[in-house]
Amino acid sequence: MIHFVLLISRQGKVRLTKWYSPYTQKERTKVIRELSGMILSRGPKLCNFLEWRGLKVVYKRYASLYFCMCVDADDNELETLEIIHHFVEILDRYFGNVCELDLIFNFHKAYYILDEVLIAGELQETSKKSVARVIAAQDTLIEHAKEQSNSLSNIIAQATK
Amino acid sequence: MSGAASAIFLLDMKGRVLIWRDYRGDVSSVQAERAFAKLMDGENDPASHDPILLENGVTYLFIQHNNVYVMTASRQNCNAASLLLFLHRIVDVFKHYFEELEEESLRDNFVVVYELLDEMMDFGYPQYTEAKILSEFIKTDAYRMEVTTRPPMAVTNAVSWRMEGIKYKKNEVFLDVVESVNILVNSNGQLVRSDVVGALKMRTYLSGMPECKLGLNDRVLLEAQGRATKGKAIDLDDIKFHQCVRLTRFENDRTISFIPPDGSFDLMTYRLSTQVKPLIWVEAQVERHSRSRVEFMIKARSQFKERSTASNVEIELPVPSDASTPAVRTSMGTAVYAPEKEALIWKIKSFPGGKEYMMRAKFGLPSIEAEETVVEKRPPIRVKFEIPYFTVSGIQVRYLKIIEKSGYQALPWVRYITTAGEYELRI
Amino acid sequence: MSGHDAKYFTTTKKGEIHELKEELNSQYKDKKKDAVKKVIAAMTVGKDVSMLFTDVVNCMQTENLELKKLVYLYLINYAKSHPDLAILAVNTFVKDSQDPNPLIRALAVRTMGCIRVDKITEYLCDPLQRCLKDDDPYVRKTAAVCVAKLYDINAELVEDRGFLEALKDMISDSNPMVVANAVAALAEIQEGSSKTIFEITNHTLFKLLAALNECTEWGQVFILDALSKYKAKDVRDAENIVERITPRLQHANCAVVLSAVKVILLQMELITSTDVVRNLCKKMAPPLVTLLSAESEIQYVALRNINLIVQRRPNILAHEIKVFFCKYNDPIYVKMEKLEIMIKLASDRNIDQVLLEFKEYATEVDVDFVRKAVRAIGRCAIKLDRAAERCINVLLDLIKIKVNYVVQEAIVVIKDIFRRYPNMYESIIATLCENLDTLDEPEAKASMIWIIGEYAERIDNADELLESFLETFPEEPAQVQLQLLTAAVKLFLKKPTEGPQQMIQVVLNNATQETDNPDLRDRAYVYWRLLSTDPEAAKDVVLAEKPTISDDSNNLDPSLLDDLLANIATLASVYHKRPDAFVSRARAVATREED
Amino acid sequence: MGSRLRDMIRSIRACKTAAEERSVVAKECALLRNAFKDNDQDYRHRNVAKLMFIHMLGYPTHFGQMECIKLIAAGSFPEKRIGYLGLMLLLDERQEVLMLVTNSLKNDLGHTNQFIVGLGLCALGNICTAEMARDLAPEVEKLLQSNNSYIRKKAALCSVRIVRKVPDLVEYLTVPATGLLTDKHHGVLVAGVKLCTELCQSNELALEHFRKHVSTMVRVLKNLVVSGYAPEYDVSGITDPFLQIRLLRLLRLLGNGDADVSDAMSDVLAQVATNTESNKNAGNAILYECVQTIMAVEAIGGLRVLAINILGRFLANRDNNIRYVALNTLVKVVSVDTQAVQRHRTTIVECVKDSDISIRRRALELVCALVNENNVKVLTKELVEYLKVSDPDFKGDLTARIAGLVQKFAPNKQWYIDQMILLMVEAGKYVTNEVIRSLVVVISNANDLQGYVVRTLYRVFQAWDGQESLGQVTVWCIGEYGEFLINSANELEGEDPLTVAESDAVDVVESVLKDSRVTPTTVAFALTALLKLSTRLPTCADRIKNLILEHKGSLVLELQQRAIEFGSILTKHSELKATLLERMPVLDEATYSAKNEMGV
Repeated sequence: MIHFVLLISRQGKVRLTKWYSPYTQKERTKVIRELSGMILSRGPKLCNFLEWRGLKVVYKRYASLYFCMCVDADDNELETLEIIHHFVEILDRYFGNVCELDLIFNFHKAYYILDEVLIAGELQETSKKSVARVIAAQDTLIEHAKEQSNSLSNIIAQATK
Repeated sequence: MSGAASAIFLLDMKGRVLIWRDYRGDVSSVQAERAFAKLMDGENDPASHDPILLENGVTYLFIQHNNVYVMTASRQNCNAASLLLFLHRIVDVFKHYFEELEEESLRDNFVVVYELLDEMMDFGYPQYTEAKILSEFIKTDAYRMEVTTRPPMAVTNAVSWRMEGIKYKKNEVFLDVVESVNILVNSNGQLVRSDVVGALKMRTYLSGMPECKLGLNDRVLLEAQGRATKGKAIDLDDIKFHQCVRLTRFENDRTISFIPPDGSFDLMTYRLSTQVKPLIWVEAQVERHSRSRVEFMIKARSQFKERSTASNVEIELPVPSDASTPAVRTSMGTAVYAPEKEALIWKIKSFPGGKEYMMRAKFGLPSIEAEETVVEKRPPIRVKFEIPYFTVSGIQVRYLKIIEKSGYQALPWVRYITTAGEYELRI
Repeated sequence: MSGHDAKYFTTTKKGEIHELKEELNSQYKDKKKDAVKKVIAAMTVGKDVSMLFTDVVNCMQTENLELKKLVYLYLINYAKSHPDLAILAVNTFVKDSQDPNPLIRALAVRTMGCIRVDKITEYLCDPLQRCLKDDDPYVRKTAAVCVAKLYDINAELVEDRGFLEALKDMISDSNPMVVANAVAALAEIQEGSSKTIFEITNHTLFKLLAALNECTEWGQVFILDALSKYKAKDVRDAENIVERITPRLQHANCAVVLSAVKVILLQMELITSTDVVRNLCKKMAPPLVTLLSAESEIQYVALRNINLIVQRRPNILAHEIKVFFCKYNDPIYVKMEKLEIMIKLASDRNIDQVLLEFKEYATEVDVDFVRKAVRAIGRCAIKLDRAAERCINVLLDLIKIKVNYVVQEAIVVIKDIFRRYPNMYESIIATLCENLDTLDEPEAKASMIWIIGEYAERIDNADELLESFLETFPEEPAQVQLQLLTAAVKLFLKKPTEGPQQMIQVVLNNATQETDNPDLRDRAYVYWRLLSTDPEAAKDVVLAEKPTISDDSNNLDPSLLDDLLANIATLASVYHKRPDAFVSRARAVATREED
Repeated sequence: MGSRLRDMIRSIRACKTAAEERSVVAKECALLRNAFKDNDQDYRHRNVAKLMFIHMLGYPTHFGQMECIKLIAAGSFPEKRIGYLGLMLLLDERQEVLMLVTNSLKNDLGHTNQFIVGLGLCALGNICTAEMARDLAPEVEKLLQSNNSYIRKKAALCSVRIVRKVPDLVEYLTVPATGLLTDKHHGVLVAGVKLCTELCQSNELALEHFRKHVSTMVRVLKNLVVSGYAPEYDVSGITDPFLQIRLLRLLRLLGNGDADVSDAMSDVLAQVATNTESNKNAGNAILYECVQTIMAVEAIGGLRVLAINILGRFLANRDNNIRYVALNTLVKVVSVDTQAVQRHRTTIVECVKDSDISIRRRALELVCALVNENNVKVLTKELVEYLKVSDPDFKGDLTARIAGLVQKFAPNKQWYIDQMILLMVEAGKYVTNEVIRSLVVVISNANDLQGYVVRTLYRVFQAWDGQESLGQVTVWCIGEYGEFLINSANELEGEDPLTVAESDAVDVVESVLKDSRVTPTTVAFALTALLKLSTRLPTCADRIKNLILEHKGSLVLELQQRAIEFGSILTKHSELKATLLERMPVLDEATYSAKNEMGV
């Protein structure tokens, strides 16, 4: 299983963290610091896997961002790389040419997407299109709710004028 | 015990080398980064690690300034005090050049940084750190001239802090006597420790090479000169002088004579370890109602003569980090919750001697407790203030003579002020 | 006045090197200079630009000082990897060392020495020779340091060319900065040599003391450090030196102050007059105290040194303990050192106040600091017998708060207090026993077990208490196992009843058959044989009277202390280790391959 | 009401230093706390969003946990969506507050809106406690059979977590999980196969149950392999590699130890192994999984050859990722087919020296698996040579491994002892207590070698550099066999003659005793050694006594106790010395190693 997902920038800033196994706040900070130190200092030609505390961290760099997933020692590292890529492609389609800033200002959306890709640290959906569809549907739901409340407040405003 | 630095490194907050200057070729930047990474791997941040680190036969000494670590390395038994102080001077010089020393300003000015590191240190030996004089022959782009410059005489002169040929229309000297009071009071209200640190801060705008002589009401001097002291003379505990003051002369006859640098500098500092009555006394009552709210009652009293008045009084009262919804009442001044300091700040613009003011405050607390709070931090109450026209020690400048061979008249202006230094009252 | 060099960091394209090459060979000065800047920028971020060596060196012949400096910088970095090409630069060095501008002459001689290529070194001798005699002191002070550089590369050459003599002559130079650098260079050369090269004579002593008054603060440090090697001839000589040095205590530069303190302390060893010594101690106290207002890092060095100084001269700061009280915002490393000194300065006079402080610290947030504070209370108890009871009461108060690590730390020190004052404070054992099951650190466990064994006859249920540890015997660390073994033996000897007898069997069996720790086995077999051969002798051996432990456990060995005091302000004084414990004789060369 | 989320993020990003950031965040948090205390509903979702961002930066946010629960309890989808997200980010299974959400969750799982059901399942699947898992399992089980695929797949993964938390719920889930294997929807299949795998792993009965359905899985896998281009599930020319990999893994569990089931899947395995393109990562991921399955099931020889060949190709690959997984798999394969792996020995040994620590670690493990009685000498030599130059961070691992190998495969005791001494010299500080102890056991059992050992240690010790391990072993051996140093007993053929005076032997012990670098444990070793030497080297008795008595005031309990006892034996009871200090009884090597084997 995937124990956690980390997204770290080249500067070592955390852009997304998702924990599927329990870690205390203190441990989380420590894990992030430890791993970002290890990953950021690795050269580009080295392999994308790190053995770490009896687990494995699979990471891949996309421009300024490092996507990392920590998996069990006997999980398929190559597949984990593929899952990372799968997630990245979905992000890219959703934001349209995704960049680091998209993930910063819309971090909650990145989490919504991740929740459609993984549950319990396991892959949930292999069709990118399918993920895009359900995310869009939920976004629409939100838009409708917003419009409704706007029109409601308009009505109230009108009535109390 | 001779020993020198191998290199100077400037690192960013992640411990990566931004710029480094190698002086001896026996410590590489990769080694330095690796050693620093080990330090950062630890539980705590580097700020809590002592500033000296031994790793694989190399000693690293570092300080932090803004988002930059300034670090030096050595394989020898070098003078640690001198090198650490040198690192602070590097910061001063860079600040003089780039206004602020931070990652960005280093990147923007790396050529000048290299030039400065080349001039300030040679083969790992500190050489020259007078920013003002350095800027006479190492210039940033904006001021760079095409004509080749020469090293100013000052670099190797006995008077290494002042350029020749300085000219002012109006020759003036400003002298501020600033005393700061350090106090530590125990939670039982007992005064644990107090001392006064004084500084004579000078700003000189003088032409040529002026010879200055300063007279204080120093008891040792006055008694040596056989003058009546009439209780006005004072005892100064530890006097430290700027390098411009002739120490041997002072040792011989307590005369403070010097050729001052141009502009501002600290001419001298001193310390007074006699017990001082706290000028402003603060009492606090804290009432905690489990995890729902906390209440404070604070009394502040000025314990100096009525003719003096403290200004800009600021009392910093620590509150729990997750406090909310403050409700405050004061009998004087205003109190504002400053979450960034985890404190309530009570400001009183003017606080005359012999007065007492009150403040009451109430905060809400969340019902859910933070993870892993074993022991609660208990910072002390801190107080800031200034009392103009007043010194605790009673120090007085009796004269400041300025003699220059051109014979001009120079005006000295003297001011006195007392401020709070490390002023802590434990709760 | 910020520059715009940052743009150079952004170039990471593939054809970068090629482009740079073209720009370096451009006819336009500005373009050339920009290109060199880009090269240096690339070098700064750790890219390999050594393949541009020839092109960069070709830019050397320039009037532009800034450009020249940059090229020189490049040379220092890459000459080692291109020794053959570095020869190309020699001509320019030779030429620049004769330039009318002293800045350029100095730059040339300064850079030359940084190029650690054997072949080149020889070519540098003539220019260096000239610069050592230069009219301009700025050039001479640079040349002085260059001799040390050269010596580091090729000592023989330096000796053959008579540079050492030239350097020694510089001690008489009219310029104080030249003198200071010459001293620094000589001291370093001496350090690396078994021959006597630089020794301060009466004559040089005078010169150095004269230069001391005039040179920069850094130069003063060089000179003072060199002076600390000087062995005064007699008391008068020593007093004379001290008199000349004491004004330095008033210097604003902390390093100057510390080095002056070093020289004074060393000379004081010779001075016999108690008045003079007392007077000097009085003079040194205020400047030492003032060091505590310096930047935290410097404070740290100062505190490590004060720790040494008070071991030799406890009087100096005997009345100043309050300045070592911790401020809330002191960095933790400063607090730790202050605590150490507070213990050293604690006396019957100030112990009440000190205990209040320790108690305050023992409830702070930082665990290491809290532990150290608890331990400090115990150490004061051991040190001051009249205050022992008060210290123990504070420890008991702290135990009652029931913070786990405080309890364990307290038990560890209380065990030492028992060994210092046998038969005095055993009444508190009952309180300690209440905390038995919370102990999880080996040292605390071992201490508690020792207490139970040592006082078995006064603890009614000693056998029960020890038995509670037995089950986990095989998993315990050796430290605990060994204590359990000894405690079981003691218990058996004191109460040879059925319970203890069974217990000793179990323990001996565990410690011989069930373990592979040779040390534990040896120890158990000796006990076993002893008990079975001669139980009376066993009693005599195991329960023998112990000498009480003393309180100087944290004081250094006097000869080590001597060496460290001679090294005040240096790393040795910070580490509290002799230099040879952390400095390797062999010159290490940074492994460039790593980069 | 405060600022917008976007503005807050902007102002935090504008901070240059950590201190500045801390200050901005502290102010923002104070505003949020006030809003929470005032029960501000209009901006609650925005405030929780802000708090999540702050949480991500590592600041405490405990004071906002209740707000998430309030949002979830509110009726609308927008509030629930942010509420559940906050719940999953700000809380985890360790917080008791989490219990408060159980009721809301129960309601939401029965909601008519599929997305609200989805939110509930997601939260439950990510952070539920065992208690919640038990409470809500019936709801989830029902949802496994929902006619909505979006809900089915989520329920399947949610069940994965439920099984992990409460393994005894397996039997209720087995039947519905089986139904998922024939699902048309890929998402449900992926999740369903995972759920079946999880069930099989936690329960033997479930494993037996699913063995009966192996043909279903084989069919699904076969369809994937032969299917043409399926745009929705295509990854660089391969149809749904994720599903393929999950199926292969499930097959591995089912085939292991069952020849019939293995037989049923061998065709499809061969098909995957031969037909999968290996020029892209996705293909290699499948091949990697397939190789592992082939090696784990009761496959016929032909398939194994196929798998080994794939690994061979992997090992020769220039991509470090592929080399890594090759090494990783070879470790697992080595027990099945040592010969096949031995062929690549040279390549593997080279990998131990790779610049990449990950590759080094894998290769080291593999080398260790490859070592046998025949090649142990060559490989140990290689590894020790490398140990001298290796990265300090790697030395610990390497030392432990070498020690293990030498111990296990040593052709004779002398070689073993020589190697251990060499190891202590080269990497003394990484040699563990366990290693030292077994060495001493071996030495004490080898009567004819004891003279040689103590003399060798004496020689080596002249260059001692404070290594704790070497100090302890040397001191112990000199204590026990000191007389062999003096009388050159049991000299081996070809051993260099050595002349040692009694005082020389004591010198060694004294230098350990007085070295400031060693721990009290080592000093304790030295004290006991001295005591023994007092009978073995009688001319030094007085000096020994004094050395021991110097520790009478030691602050270290054990050292003081020893010094006093030993001192008393030497001064007052010297008639007992001979009895007490006879050669120590030897720990029986056979029983000892048998016990150690059991422990491993």
